[in-house]
Amino acid sequence: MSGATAIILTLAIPLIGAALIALCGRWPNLREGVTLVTAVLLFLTVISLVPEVAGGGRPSAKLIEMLPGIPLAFEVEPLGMLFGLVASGLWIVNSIYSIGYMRGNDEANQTRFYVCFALALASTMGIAFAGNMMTLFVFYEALTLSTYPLVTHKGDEAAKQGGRTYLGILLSTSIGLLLLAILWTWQVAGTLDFRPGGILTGKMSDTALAILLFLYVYGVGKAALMPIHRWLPAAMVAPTPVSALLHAVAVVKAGVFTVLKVVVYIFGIDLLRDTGQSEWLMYVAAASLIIASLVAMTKDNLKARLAYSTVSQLGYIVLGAALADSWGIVGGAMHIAMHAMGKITLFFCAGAIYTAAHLTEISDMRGLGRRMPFTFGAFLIGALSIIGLPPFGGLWSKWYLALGALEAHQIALVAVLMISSLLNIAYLLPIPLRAFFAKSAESVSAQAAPQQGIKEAPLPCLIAIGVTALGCLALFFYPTPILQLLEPLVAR
Amino acid sequence: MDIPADIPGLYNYWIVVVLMMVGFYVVISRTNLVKKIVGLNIFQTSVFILYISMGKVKGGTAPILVDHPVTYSNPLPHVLILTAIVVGVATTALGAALIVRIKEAYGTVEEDEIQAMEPDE
Amino acid sequence: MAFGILHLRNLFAVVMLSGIYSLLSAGLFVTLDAVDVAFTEAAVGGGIATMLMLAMLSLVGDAERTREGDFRVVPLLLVLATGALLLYGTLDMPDYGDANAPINKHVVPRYLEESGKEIGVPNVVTSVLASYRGYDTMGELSVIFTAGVGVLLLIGRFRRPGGGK
Amino acid sequence: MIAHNLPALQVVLPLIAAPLCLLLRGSNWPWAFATLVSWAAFAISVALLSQVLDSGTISYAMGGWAPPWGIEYRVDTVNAFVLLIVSAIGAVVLPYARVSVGHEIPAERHPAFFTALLLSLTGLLGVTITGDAFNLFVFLEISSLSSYVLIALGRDRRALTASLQYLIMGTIGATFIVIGIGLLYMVTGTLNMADLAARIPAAVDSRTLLAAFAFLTVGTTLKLALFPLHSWLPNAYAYAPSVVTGFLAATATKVSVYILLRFFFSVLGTEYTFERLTLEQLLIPLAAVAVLVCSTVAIYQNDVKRMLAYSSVAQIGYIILGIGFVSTTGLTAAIVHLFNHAVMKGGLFLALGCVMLRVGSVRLDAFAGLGRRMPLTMFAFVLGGLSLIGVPLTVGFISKWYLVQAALEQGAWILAIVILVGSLLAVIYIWRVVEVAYLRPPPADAAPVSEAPLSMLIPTWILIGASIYFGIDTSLTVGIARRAAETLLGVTP
Amino acid sequence: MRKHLVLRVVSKLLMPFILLFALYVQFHGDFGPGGGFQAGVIFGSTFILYALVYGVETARRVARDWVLRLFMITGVLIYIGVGYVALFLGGPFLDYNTLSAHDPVHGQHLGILLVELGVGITVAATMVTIFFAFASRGRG
Repeated sequence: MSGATAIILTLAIPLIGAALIALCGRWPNLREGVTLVTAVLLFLTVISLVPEVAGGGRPSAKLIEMLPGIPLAFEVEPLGMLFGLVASGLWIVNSIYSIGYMRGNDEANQTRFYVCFALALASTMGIAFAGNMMTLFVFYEALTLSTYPLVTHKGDEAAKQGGRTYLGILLSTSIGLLLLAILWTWQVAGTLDFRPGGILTGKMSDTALAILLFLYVYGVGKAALMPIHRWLPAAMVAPTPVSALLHAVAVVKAGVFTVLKVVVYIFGIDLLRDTGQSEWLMYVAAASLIIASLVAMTKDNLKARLAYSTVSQLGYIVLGAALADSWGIVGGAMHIAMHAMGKITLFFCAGAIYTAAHLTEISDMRGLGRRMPFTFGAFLIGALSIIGLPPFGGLWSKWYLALGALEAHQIALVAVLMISSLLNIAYLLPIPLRAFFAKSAESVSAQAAPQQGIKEAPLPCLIAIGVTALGCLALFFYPTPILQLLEPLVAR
Repeated sequence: MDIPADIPGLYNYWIVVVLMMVGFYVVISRTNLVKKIVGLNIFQTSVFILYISMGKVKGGTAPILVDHPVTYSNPLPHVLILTAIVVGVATTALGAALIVRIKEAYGTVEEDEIQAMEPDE
Repeated sequence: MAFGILHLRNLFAVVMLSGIYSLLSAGLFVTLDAVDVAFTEAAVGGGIATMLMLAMLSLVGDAERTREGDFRVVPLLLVLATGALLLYGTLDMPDYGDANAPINKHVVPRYLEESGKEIGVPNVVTSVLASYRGYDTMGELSVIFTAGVGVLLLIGRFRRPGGGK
Repeated sequence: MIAHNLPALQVVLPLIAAPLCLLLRGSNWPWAFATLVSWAAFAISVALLSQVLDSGTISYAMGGWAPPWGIEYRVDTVNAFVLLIVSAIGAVVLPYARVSVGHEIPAERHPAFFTALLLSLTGLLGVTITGDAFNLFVFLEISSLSSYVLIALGRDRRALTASLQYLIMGTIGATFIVIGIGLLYMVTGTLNMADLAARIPAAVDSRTLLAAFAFLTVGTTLKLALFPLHSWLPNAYAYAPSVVTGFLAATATKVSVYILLRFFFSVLGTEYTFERLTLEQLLIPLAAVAVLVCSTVAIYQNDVKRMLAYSSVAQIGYIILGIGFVSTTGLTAAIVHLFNHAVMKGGLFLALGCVMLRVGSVRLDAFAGLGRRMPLTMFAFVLGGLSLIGVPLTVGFISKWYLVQAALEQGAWILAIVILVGSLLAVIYIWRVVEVAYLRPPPADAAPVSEAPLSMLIPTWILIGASIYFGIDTSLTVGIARRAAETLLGVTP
Repeated sequence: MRKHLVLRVVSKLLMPFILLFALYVQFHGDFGPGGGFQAGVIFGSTFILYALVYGVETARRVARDWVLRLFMITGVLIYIGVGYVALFLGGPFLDYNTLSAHDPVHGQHLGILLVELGVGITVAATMVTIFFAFASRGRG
């Protein structure tokens, strides 16, 4: 199967899937069967691209000349490859999990849920493999819109509010800033293609560069860089699988991925390093990740805490981009995968806890670990991976980020990384530990009495959790494939 | 420019302008719909006069060809104005019809009273 | 006269005045050699339009409610501005009745000279109206027709499909 | 014979159809007849456009009298494109009309209604195609008079006042245009546009010309409802019958914009309008204010039709903005937006018509739960709304793209931002509707609502589909628009 | 109005002359002032006079709505029809020269005559229609 067809398929499969799901919405089993099959097919197609890309090939496909000189075109390069793999791979797990979750809480409009999910994945693929900034923008917006119904899934007042914030921030930043940045780029560079080494070299003054970078970074609202992170906690009203989609699989990842793409292929690392115009971004990112961690500690609602943890983790990736040196980029890119794996585990656990015990507040979960050992075990693993302790994948990305910081002679930033890891420990570890070792809640407070008779979450959820937890482990022992994939970025 | 020199040549236009403005003022200042329509009429009629007076040629006669040569006034404006008059009366007719309907619907033809009746959104 | 319309309260009088006004302008047209126009203006402005107005008044009543402070400043300024503009525009106009004004030089001569041969109708107005610019006249006819249809649609009586009015 | 008489047929076909339509009985025959005619007109406009594209400007002498003595029809890329827009909308709207009109207009008036609709179509086409200044006025009046009537036929009694207000404003506008034309005639002695264009440079210093220019400007801006002369538009659109709103909103203002283009660029000439008088310095601020203010006002409307009407005024602001840039890109943006806005706004209003038919109201509250009860209609509305916002892959995005590009070319950052802010405001007012439709449960006592009939859904979806298709494949629209812009600016492509 | 005998008689006497005058204006438009439009107006006004004197309903019985509408339409059709005829005779729209095979001037005469006729008919019919519409509105 040639690269071009494969690329088209990665878009077509989820779309067709969505159509089929919509059609057989009347028969739940069939519907979810279709979902799974679609996910698997998609993953296989993406895999089929890996060898060529790893071999230095750049499979590409062109759909149509949208505007003169600006086609809708696709080109697979390492970053996109990695992102595509993560997204499509996690979709499988996520669908398995969703089945358990949605049924366990018998949510309404499940068909709409699965359809939008598939659409979101299609858009994600489009972002991952976009061959120029316009294409990326198109699918970026598509992703925003296709996830809106998911965020507002519950349809109650809270959901409406959350949806407003979500859509409001994402659309206004993307139309108000990102589009402007793109137009400016087009004005200056005369092209929007992603080219190694960037397309802006020698075309703009330094200050202009700084402004443009600002427009891009804040235009990509999905990167949730403070202070435009509000939508992420707001979107917590959504069902847990959606949160997983937002945090791990697609949305925020799409954001930081875009930032990376812009830095690497629009500006070009060298340009940024030489002009040093991305320095301000380092500090913003650093501040963002510290502050977010601090906020996270104050949250008692589990999902909210995880959300802020995500914000801070995204800070890492943006930081990696801002460092604008090989290791930084590698670290950032890698962190996309690592954080995805860890964070999805955490969310799955949160969802499992909700499904099984209908608990959302951390303080109520004391002693719950004895009831749900598996879930909290997995939670522990995920937490450790996020924190970046061996033997879990999270270690590597932070390791490379630190290297990058050193290479850029930013000792301060290394310190920042360390501090934030400590903060991570402080706000993540207590949850499972308390759950296991704090004496069970019955004696403490009566309101937690329902803990009696709580069993583990439905089987599909557990399977999904197990898979991702193992994933964190696996990524520690076999990071090499990812490294090889990202090699070309480093090699100059 | 020296206006005094122009005046004799232009007084006709100036009268027209004054008439026109009166009509225009009636249209936009009166709240009585009937008056608005009448004002519209005056406004248009004065425009007609403007056209016709620009077609006048000193010592000219009506543009009806006769054998012995004479100077004629310019016929084209006449034609245009014939059309314009028709358009004018057509508009008036429609306006009148509308006013009748409004009267039936609201019981008044005073703009502000009507607005008072409609809680505008 | 026109000022009268501005100030009169009784709509009936207003309409009458406007009728007389158009008759006067018709007279003016005659002095300006525009006999056809005069004719039409008299028939339409003085006749039909006035009659329509009266018919309308008979339906809507003819007393304008008296109000205080109906002297509006903004419209007045607007009007004065427009008027001033026009006056300014007139300053460069060719003198009234000037035979050498461009309008009398460019297109028209052909009508006056050729129409006799080309169309053979002494009344140049008619030939221009019906032939040279016959298409305009067709448009004008359509305007009338539109008005007719419009009035029918708005206040006309239609035979219900069930029969009977 | 047909081939070289197309320009005439384009107008006189619907013109002769109108009286014939009045002869027909019942309500289906007039409808069928009008529909056929509108399709024929569409076909003709397509043929004309293709002729112009391969063989350049077409000139047609009415009555065989060569211009400037007779009346000339003159078709170049610009008005061929506008003709296409107008007739296309007509051809889409009429099939839609049968059910909607049957529901909103008493049956015995149908023949007259369709006659009026045809007349208004005729008028718009005539205004667009003619090359004679006074003939333009005549056909302008045909279209205006018929649209006053059509608007007044709305069921709400406010339709009457709205229509009268429009009549007064419109007549003032038309009269101003006549004065302008008269003064032009006075200076040049001709009424033929091409001839005018040729003779005006001789008189650029004349104050009379200046006055003429001023009157034309005010008149046309009144007609096209440029802020702050837009007061007539929202009511007129809000209370007219759905079909009429759909048709007029998509065509009438567009044609007025065309008049503006024609007079400023072709007749008076870019050099005079923009270099001597720097009109753009007047247009651009007004347009910018229009975009911001009217978008904001739209947010506070509770009647969705009114809301869209205000958004139309804002969209006109965009168009004028594009014109104000006086650059190829700017004009391209303006002209392409003529088309794009016609398509999306037409689609939106038709969707509203479906709601009107089934729910009987287009107030915001009436939309509660429609997302579930009229899925196809509401989805069409959402897509149209996205296009209005300017989300990529919709026509709205294309327009915005070129507009902002034109702004950036001139380093006009503020305007670029204004344009984008405008679309953000659009997000708000569109999403108010979407939220109600999809997230608010229908009132408990709501009567069961079914999906609109196909005869209305299909036209709606044709327009919406077009607004997606031409957002992806822009070669046609943008290509023509660019050529039109070059024609106007006198740049040889 | 019913009582004014004088008025009725006078107007009865006048009416034929007015109609005659109308016709004169109609067809003499080529030579003196006048033409279809003016003629139409006069023609229409005779009917209106009639209606004023004898009451609208009587007048409506004389000139039925559908007749008037028919005339309205016919007039327009005549005018546009002439245009089409010219078209079919191979000339541009409304080119009267084509109307007469041998002599264009003659064609012009014919054309003008016809279109003026069309104008006259439509104008008259429309005027009356509009007037009736207003007059009989009050009586609903």
